[in-house]
Amino acid sequence: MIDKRLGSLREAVADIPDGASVMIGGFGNSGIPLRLIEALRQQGTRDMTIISNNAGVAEEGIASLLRDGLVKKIVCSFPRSAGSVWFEKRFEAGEVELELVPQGTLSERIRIAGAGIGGFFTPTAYGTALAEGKETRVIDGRGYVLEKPLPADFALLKAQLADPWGNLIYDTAGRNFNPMMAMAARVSIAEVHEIRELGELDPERVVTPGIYVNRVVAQEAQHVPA
Amino acid sequence: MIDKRLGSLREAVADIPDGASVMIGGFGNSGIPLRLIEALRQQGTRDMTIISNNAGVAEEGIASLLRDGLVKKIVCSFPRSAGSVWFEKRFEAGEVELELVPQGTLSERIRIAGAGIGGFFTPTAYGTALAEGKETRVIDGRGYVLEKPLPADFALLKAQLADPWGNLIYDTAGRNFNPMMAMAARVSIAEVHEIRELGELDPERVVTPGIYVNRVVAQEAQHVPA
Amino acid sequence: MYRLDSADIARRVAQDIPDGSYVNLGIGMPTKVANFVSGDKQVIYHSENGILGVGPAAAPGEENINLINAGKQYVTLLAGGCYFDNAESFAMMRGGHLDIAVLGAFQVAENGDLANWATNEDKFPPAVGGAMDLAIGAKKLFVIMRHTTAANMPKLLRRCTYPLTGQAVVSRVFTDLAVLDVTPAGFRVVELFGSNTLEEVQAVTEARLLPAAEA
Amino acid sequence: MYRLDSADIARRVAQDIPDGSYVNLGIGMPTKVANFVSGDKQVIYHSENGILGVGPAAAPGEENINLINAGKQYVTLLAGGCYFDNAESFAMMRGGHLDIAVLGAFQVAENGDLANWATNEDKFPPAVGGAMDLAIGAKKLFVIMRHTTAANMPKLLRRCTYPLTGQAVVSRVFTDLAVLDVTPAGFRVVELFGSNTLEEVQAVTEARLLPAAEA
Repeated sequence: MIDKRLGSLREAVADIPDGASVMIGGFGNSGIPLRLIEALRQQGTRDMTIISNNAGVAEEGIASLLRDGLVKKIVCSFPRSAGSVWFEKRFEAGEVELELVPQGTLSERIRIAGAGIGGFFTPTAYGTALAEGKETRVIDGRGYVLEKPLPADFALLKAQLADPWGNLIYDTAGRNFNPMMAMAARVSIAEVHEIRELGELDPERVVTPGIYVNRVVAQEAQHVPA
Repeated sequence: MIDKRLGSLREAVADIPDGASVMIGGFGNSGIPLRLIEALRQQGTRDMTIISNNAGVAEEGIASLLRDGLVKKIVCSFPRSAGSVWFEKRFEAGEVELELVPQGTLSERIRIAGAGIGGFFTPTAYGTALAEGKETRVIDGRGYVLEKPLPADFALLKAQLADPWGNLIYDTAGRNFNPMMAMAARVSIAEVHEIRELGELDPERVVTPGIYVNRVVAQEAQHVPA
Repeated sequence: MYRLDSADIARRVAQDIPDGSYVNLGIGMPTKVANFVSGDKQVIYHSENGILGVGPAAAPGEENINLINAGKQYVTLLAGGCYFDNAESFAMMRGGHLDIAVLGAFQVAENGDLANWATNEDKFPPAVGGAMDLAIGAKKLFVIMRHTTAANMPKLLRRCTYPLTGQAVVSRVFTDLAVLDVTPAGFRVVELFGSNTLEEVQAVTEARLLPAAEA
Repeated sequence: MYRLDSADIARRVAQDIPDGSYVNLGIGMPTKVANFVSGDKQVIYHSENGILGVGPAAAPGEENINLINAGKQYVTLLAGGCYFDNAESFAMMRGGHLDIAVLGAFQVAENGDLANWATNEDKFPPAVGGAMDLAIGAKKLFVIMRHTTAANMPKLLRRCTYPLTGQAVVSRVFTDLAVLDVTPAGFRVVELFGSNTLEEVQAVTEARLLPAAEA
């Protein structure tokens, strides 16, 4: 029997060890698994490499992991926005390493890690500082940069609905990086608004097939006390 | 105003010239635009390069294009099945050229043509006859073949529902190659079961965003007499 | 020699599919494996055209022209199943997300090379379909085949003589005579059917067979 | 000199967006362009996080935390709009499916090079976001910016001195003084605002300006 439901957020992240690479879905606060991040923060896992589009703002989400000194490196496209004070503080102090990746290269690198592809040539960043040290090639007169897959040990995802097989349906623009991260991590963990019974999700609306998802937790079912 | 609806199948394929490369969606008879193919056959466009997973069976679909001698070359993964007599006849007579591509490489080559990617390294076919003459590379101990984008002049697609902006919703496994081909062709033409008004498609169920689709024709609205 | 019929080979393969597996069954003989998977196991079948959770064949009159499996048979979808496009389907395959693929074969070599898409005698260009992607993609690749050809020629070889589908990809071979694992040292017997002895099976096998390991 | 305010520059950009276009508006000043697109044009806005058909800002109390644009503002979806993941969103962009992208810039060079993501004086590592993908992806790239810096330094240069966002990517530049096209011969004046003369605009431009072509 396949049943990927877990009873608590704590349990869902319990085996994420120090030094793990952890993908975190979301674009700003859209489609971001804030409760799983909080469980991870409370657990105090250290030296993590965080792969996410942003670096968090104020005291919330990824910013709280940076504040608590749990992050060794961050791989993202847009670390700074209004209020990203903890990223700025840690970076300035040399306490966190940054790998800056153009957004479309970030999502495609994550996708190919999940799709078994060894690399791809993208025109993005050709001739710029973000292509320095990378293999380049001119194909049919256009310059391309070779980009490598970006896998991770764990992925923390946010979706609207799930079923016991781990199928996921998102809400509006909440998909963003979640579907690719589900593919690219060894263990993918989804925080969802609600878990429905098997057969209750419209198969035509499922965006992330359950094969990519190892654990689902309903966010209402339990709360991590702050 | 954006209105991609056309009144007839004939009109939808009228500008496909001799020598064009034409992608045709479908996996067997699932998700295949049989009425658009029939309109193309009646038009008698010659010397076409057809890109599709199969080469048609009996007298229908792609087989009818082969029978009528309209196909110069076919790019596909599975040309022969029970009943693919016209492919066999034309191929044996040296009248049609074949480029055989593993199925996952075919769909990914089509996808990257639509995604602006210049090439990708795949482990599929490494060390086999289908990698002969292609650039290979060993990455982290695993062998990969470099595969190039596969674009086309036109794509003929089949979907269940469309709206005037060209958004497409498919039926069950009828998606197959259609979503990638929509991206990869200069002009994408969809034959659909029904066209709904703008706003009547569930945005969460749209699989092919209308930006990729140039023309939609409702298959019931008009029939090409055989 | 004791020979299993094809149904019994399929039944034997089914025994080795664990509960909760994601499985792709190739066209033909491999498809039959599903008939023998015990009802108390939950196995999720993948179809390369874009289905996860393939259910039983469609009932007569209930066929949907779009809802077919890789062998173009009308099927159904299980509760919990879903659909996706072909690029996603092969990303799933190539990305190593399927636990087991079951394929037929012309030849398997002791280094795990698989030849199952073309012979050297093809009159027409063969069709490759998804075979090469499946071969390199699944976590475990099971081969189900007769131990020898119709002309009694061996199919378990030191090196394949037919064009390869993939290099070093086969995990386990199920024939009418035996079950064999591909190991770094070559083919190792897992099980000999009925009264078959290692010597008897070796006699119809080109590659050297290693006896079943205790460890 | 006659200077347009930023609303009027945005209004001028809006004039050059044809009916039926698929358009991505960058964060900040470019976003304002939508306010000035005439109501008799149908323009479909793309948001890099995964929306096509972005509608007006969400009404107070109607915000959905997941439904934001690239600038993280709460938005709505038009009838006919749809959602997709980030890889698909950038496939759309990189694949050349968007007709027009409108971006801000620190510098634009006469060969079309764009510098809009980093300066040489950054204290912190800058954020690149989707700028580099947009720069190489859209069929036409419009830049909207002040003609000179706050310190009156030219921003239209022979060569960019700041780190590049993309090489030879800019189509047209809209400043507070003029509209200029990037041509193989360099910047060519399309329009001088108000009473501005070529000589006056040239005086605050490092690159050489070509007069408006008759042809």
